[in-house]
Amino acid sequence: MIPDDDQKALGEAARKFSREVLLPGYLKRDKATCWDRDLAREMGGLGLLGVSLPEEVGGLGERSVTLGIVTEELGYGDYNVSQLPINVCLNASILLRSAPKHIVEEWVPQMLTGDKLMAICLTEPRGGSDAANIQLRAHRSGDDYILNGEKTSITFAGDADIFLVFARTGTVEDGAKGVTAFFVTEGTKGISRSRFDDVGSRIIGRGSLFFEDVVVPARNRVGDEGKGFTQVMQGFDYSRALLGLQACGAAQASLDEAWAYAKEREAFGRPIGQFQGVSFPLAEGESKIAAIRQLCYHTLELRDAGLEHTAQSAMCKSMGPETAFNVIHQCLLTFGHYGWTMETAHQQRMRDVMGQEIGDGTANIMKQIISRSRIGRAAIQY
Amino acid sequence: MIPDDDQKALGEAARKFSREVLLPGYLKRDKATCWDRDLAREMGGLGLLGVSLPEEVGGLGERSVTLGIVTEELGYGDYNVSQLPINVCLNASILLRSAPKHIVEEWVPQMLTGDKLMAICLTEPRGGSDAANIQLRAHRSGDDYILNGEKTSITFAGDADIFLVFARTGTVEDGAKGVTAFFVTEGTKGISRSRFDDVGSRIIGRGSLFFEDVVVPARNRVGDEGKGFTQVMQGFDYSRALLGLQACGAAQASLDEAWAYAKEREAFGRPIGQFQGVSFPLAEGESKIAAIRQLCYHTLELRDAGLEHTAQSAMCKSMGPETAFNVIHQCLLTFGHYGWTMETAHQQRMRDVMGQEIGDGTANIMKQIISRSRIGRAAIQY
Amino acid sequence: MIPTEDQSALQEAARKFSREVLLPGYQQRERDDAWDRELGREMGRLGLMGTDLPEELGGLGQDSITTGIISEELAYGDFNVSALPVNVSLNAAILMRHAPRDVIEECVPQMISGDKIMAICLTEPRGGSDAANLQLKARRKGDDFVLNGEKTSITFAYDADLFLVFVRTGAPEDGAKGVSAFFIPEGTKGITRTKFDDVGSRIIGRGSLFFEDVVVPARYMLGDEGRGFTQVMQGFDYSRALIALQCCGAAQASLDEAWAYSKEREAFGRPIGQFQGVSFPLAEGESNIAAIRQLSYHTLALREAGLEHTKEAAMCKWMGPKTAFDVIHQCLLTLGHYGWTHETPHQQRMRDVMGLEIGDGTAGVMKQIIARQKIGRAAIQY
Amino acid sequence: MIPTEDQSALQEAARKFSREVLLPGYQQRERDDAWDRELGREMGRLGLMGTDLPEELGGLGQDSITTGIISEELAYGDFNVSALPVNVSLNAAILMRHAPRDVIEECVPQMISGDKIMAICLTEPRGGSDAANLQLKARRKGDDFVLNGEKTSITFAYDADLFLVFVRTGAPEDGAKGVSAFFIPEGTKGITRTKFDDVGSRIIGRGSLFFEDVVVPARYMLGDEGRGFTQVMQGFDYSRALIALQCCGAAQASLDEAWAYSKEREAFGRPIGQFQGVSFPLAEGESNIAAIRQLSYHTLALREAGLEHTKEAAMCKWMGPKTAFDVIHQCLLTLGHYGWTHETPHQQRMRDVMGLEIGDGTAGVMKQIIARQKIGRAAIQY
Repeated sequence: MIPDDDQKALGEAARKFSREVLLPGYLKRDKATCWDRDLAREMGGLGLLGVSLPEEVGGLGERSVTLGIVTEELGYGDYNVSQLPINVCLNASILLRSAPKHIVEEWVPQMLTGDKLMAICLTEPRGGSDAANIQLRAHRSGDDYILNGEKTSITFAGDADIFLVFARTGTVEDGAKGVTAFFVTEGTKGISRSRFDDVGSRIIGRGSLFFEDVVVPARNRVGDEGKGFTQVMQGFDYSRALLGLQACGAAQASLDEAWAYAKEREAFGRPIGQFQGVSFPLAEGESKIAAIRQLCYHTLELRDAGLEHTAQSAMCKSMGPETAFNVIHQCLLTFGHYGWTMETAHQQRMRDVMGQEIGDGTANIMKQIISRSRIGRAAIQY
Repeated sequence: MIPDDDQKALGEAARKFSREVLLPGYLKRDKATCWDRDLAREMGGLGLLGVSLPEEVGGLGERSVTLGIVTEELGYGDYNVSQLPINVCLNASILLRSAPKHIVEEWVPQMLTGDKLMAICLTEPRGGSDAANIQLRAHRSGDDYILNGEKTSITFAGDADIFLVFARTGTVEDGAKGVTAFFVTEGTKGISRSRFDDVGSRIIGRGSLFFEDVVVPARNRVGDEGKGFTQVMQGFDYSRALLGLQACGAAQASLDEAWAYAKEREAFGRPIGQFQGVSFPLAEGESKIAAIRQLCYHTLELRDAGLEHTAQSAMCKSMGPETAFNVIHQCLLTFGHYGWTMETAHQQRMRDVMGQEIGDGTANIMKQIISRSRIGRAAIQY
Repeated sequence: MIPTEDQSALQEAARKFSREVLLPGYQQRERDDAWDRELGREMGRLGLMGTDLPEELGGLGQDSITTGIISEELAYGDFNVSALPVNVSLNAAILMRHAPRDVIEECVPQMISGDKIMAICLTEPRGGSDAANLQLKARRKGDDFVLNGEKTSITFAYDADLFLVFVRTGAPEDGAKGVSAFFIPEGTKGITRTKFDDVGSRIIGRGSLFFEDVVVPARYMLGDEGRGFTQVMQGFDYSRALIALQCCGAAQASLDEAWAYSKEREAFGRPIGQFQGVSFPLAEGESNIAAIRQLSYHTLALREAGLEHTKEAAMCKWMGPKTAFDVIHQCLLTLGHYGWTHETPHQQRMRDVMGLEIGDGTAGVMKQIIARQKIGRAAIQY
Repeated sequence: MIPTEDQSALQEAARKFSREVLLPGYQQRERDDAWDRELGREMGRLGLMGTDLPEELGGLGQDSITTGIISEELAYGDFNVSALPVNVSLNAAILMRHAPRDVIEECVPQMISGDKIMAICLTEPRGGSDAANLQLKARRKGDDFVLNGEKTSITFAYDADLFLVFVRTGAPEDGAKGVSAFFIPEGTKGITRTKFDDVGSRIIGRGSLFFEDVVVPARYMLGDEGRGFTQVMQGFDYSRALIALQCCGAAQASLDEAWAYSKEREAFGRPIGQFQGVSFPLAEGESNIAAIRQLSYHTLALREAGLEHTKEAAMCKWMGPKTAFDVIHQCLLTLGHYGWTHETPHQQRMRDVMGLEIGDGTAGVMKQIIARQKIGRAAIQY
């Protein structure tokens, strides 16, 4: 992927913001107990949040490759914050595709400015990767639906203002086809939240949401009854390549820092970069990240061209975070004991990136998808 | 990289030839003692040899990405044969850039048709990766140069018809700047050859060339005196991405065969592809090869765009053959003992690809180049 | 494992024989493409076979650790030849546990002296690792059994004089419990053989055996009817540790050669061993092999102490060949293009060792055993 | 290594203490962020410290293998706490070899009882692994030496009562030969401390020590003047094997927890342990740790036998922490998002173990030692 002039300009803006604003506060933000709204608004003001959304709703109307460029650049400065443009573009496009007009008109602009945050509520306690098994119930009652149940492992659970909740309107036997999506706003009676004590990405506020007799007007249903699951799944493939680029951005930051250190730090009277035992693992890391980066952009190109990209997306997701984790680990070690202190960012990047080895489908689920793409049902044992 | 329509058509032609003509004869060709001229002519006839050369000399005038596509497709069917389009495009472009008109006009068309084969004679016995240390002497004598010395590890040493020989016209202290290139034809008195007993790529006929009072007319000098080394080095970066694609093609062939086997072969009453212990290593191989493939095409895109691509090329070269080797090894094991017989192609692909872990700059040299691209002289200890 | 004085003396004898007799002929033996029976007899005379067997049968009455030491030492010189003492120890032990006295007294000394070779015949064409699924039939006929069917992937198929054959005496539904073992003496009629065109270990002569109305006296049934399968599985734990030690021996030979080369070969004006890019991968290989070696000896020590060692044996079996393969590959690359010629033994060691990544239970089967040892039936899906 | 009866009894005691006392408090201890001296005393009372030290000084008079067993068992419960017995065995041995009789008789029993902790002070700010370059000065002044300078990266810097300090008594040009060692008794004036904000092993209190006109009696010089450096290097071989065993203990704890989880946790209607994508990585981890464990005990056995074991110790030291880190990472991922919360100990084990990838000699330094043992000076570039 070679950026065109527009992409270069936007990438440059994202890079500047990422290195001058995000990077210096990355370590500090780890200790924050809530999402930084001002930062989000600043990104909105810079046009970084609606990159791939239509211009008529305030987006830039760019291709997903461009969103990838912005995501990677932001991931360099703060892996967690780089989640936001993905969140906004993915969620707003779901609303644009399926939500009633009144929801789109009220909320999408606020998401684009960074004022409002939306959480997708899909996973449940007994669920994990087995998403078709949703149990949260939505009963029809006149012009309303009444929601009861629990969602867990929700990104931005602690800070989201609006929620897209997947609930079972059909029977358990309907599987994914008995699931409907609902739009719910913060402040609706009966919603409570908890925040997890995660190892990383703490500003993201992963957590649980509890729904107790939550009343949702039928006009806030998103899409038809029984169509909820399909709608969300359409967006997932695409986001996996973006997650890969977040990881590449974070790894590149550690690599750049490690190279700089290898150039300056001396041992035995020479820069430690002269020891191949130091430089070669970094060169290997550069190479692996470079390759995964191009696969991610290629996947986005396929999407922009309207071509099949399910297997490629799964590859990005299974390799990106794992490789980034190992590369950052190597960078940390390059700094010796200094790298092992809380003063350097490597430890946090490792903790943050590790979450993505698990979330949105583990490496095993991804490999299963890849295998299925090659040999179909012969790959599946369950 | 998403191919355009022209690239697709050419890729399709290469693919058909590769799978229908090359692949069935791959194992048999390993036992051949010389290069298959008819095959080369057939490729010439199909337009596969001059992909990136100008139309006015009989090429297709395509970008190097297109040459990459052809190379990868051919590598699928026969790793060794896929060396030929690289050889022709690279060598002819050197001649076009630097050789006198009479050489270009006589020989380039014959290279394009597959009739004549050119060997680059650079490495020397005491040399290896240390190419600036050339010792083969060229003494001026009237209108001629007299060449004396030895070249080794020359690709196509056994079968080449024409040679580009790098010789020292200056002093040893001049280093790379004392080296001049000469065009020499087969049959010139004083040239003798030997062929190595290599582990793989036997049809390529790596070997040594001995020059004893070989008289070369001054008009067959290629480029100015002392400019030889620079000229060749310009082509190398580009070819490393192509080598990476050869390796990807070979690995993909083994992967496809392994997937097919995993789908059909049963154990414990089910296709072995249902065992994640079987399918996941293949899924990992698919992912790694997919990533490296995109890095290779990206590198070629950079070249086509006139952008810097030295580090990226080195990454392709250091990761491509190594990863392909390991992936093919895994494919062989997927077949169990059957994979370990001489009946399947995996063992040969491993042997062939392994040569490229060494040739044209080892992985260590590549990592050194990558390191130097990041921290400059601080990476170099010698 | 630190050898005792007795073990040291035997180790010294094995080492001398291995380095002075076996190593120089390692590659020539492959070219001869035949098992050298005289070599077996010489090992017999030197006391290198049956070290763990009773003195009254011609053995040395040592423990299995001693046999491990011998296996490792011999494999340093010739991986394939080192298979014979392993074969003798394993097979003689089975005979001694179950065969009639006269068979033991006749055959075991012949095996120890290298005069006779016995082949274990377990795998069948539709079998692989799924050994409970045997189909070769044995019908009772008076005091005899008549055998009909096919065995495949049999080590020493081509050269064996004696056979231990696993046959189905029960119904197919009985699974592993309908399997019995028979000893077949030399010269029994109705057995024909083929030899496979294997990638490595060619002098071992892996091949198929066809049994057509082969008549075996009922008293040659080893153990009780229907208990054959269990008996062999016991022996496998033992041989798995020995196999790993063979792999350590082969890898150590390549490592020693690569270290020596790295000390002598110069590049950029210094021994290449000064480049950490060269020395560190070798240091890693040394370390990995050293660890697997000690685990293997520990497994044998557990066996000597009468303790459970199934899990440990499985660990040795998958790690040994895989690690040895990768380490030898690295050693080959250390020698550059010279390593890639047939002049050096690394390529053969890779091909030879690879056979044991598959034979006697693949890595997948081994890991399944380990998982079953840790979490029982919860690990098994079939 | 198969434990003797005496060793088994001690192992059982250590195991009970580790699993019942240490393990439940492993994470709380980090939150308390302080060394628990009472815990040290309890280990002293249980005979878990100084197992390899003479009975007359309060030890158990066992061998170093026993100390290894204790280290491994304790690390299963708390990696950081298990550092204390290693520290005691290492430091007391140094005192016993070189300190005045009265120091030995007073301090060694206090260390074994857990009442006093001794810190080895070697590294300096500009030093790292380059220990021969020490700058902390000791000037002779009558019967005393006066110390001025700084030590950094000292384990137990914050809690130590006694110190072993390496100082320069000779000229800078003397390199390692100008270094002497001093014992500094409790309560010596002029020492101040800081504690680092480390990523892991926080209760160990790594930090800096500042020496300002610290007066030490000349008779507290350990060994001859200028021989200090050599003396410590001997101890390192021992502690390197113990460190690897600590790592094996920590990794084994995570493995056991992950296996248990894989047995209970269900997905797609079956225990996740049935998926080879889950069980095989754990089986690989078991295998790798098993091999390193045996190499570590073998290294201790070599030590007991008075045989050379520098190379083996270096192997243990780089493989142990690295492999443990990767294995624990895999265990964390096995537990999915739950593993990524602070509720499970895997994240802490990763952070703790990582410190020993760096401390006491990095992987690079270890591989350099191995290479030097194999090819001597040809391996060294500096």
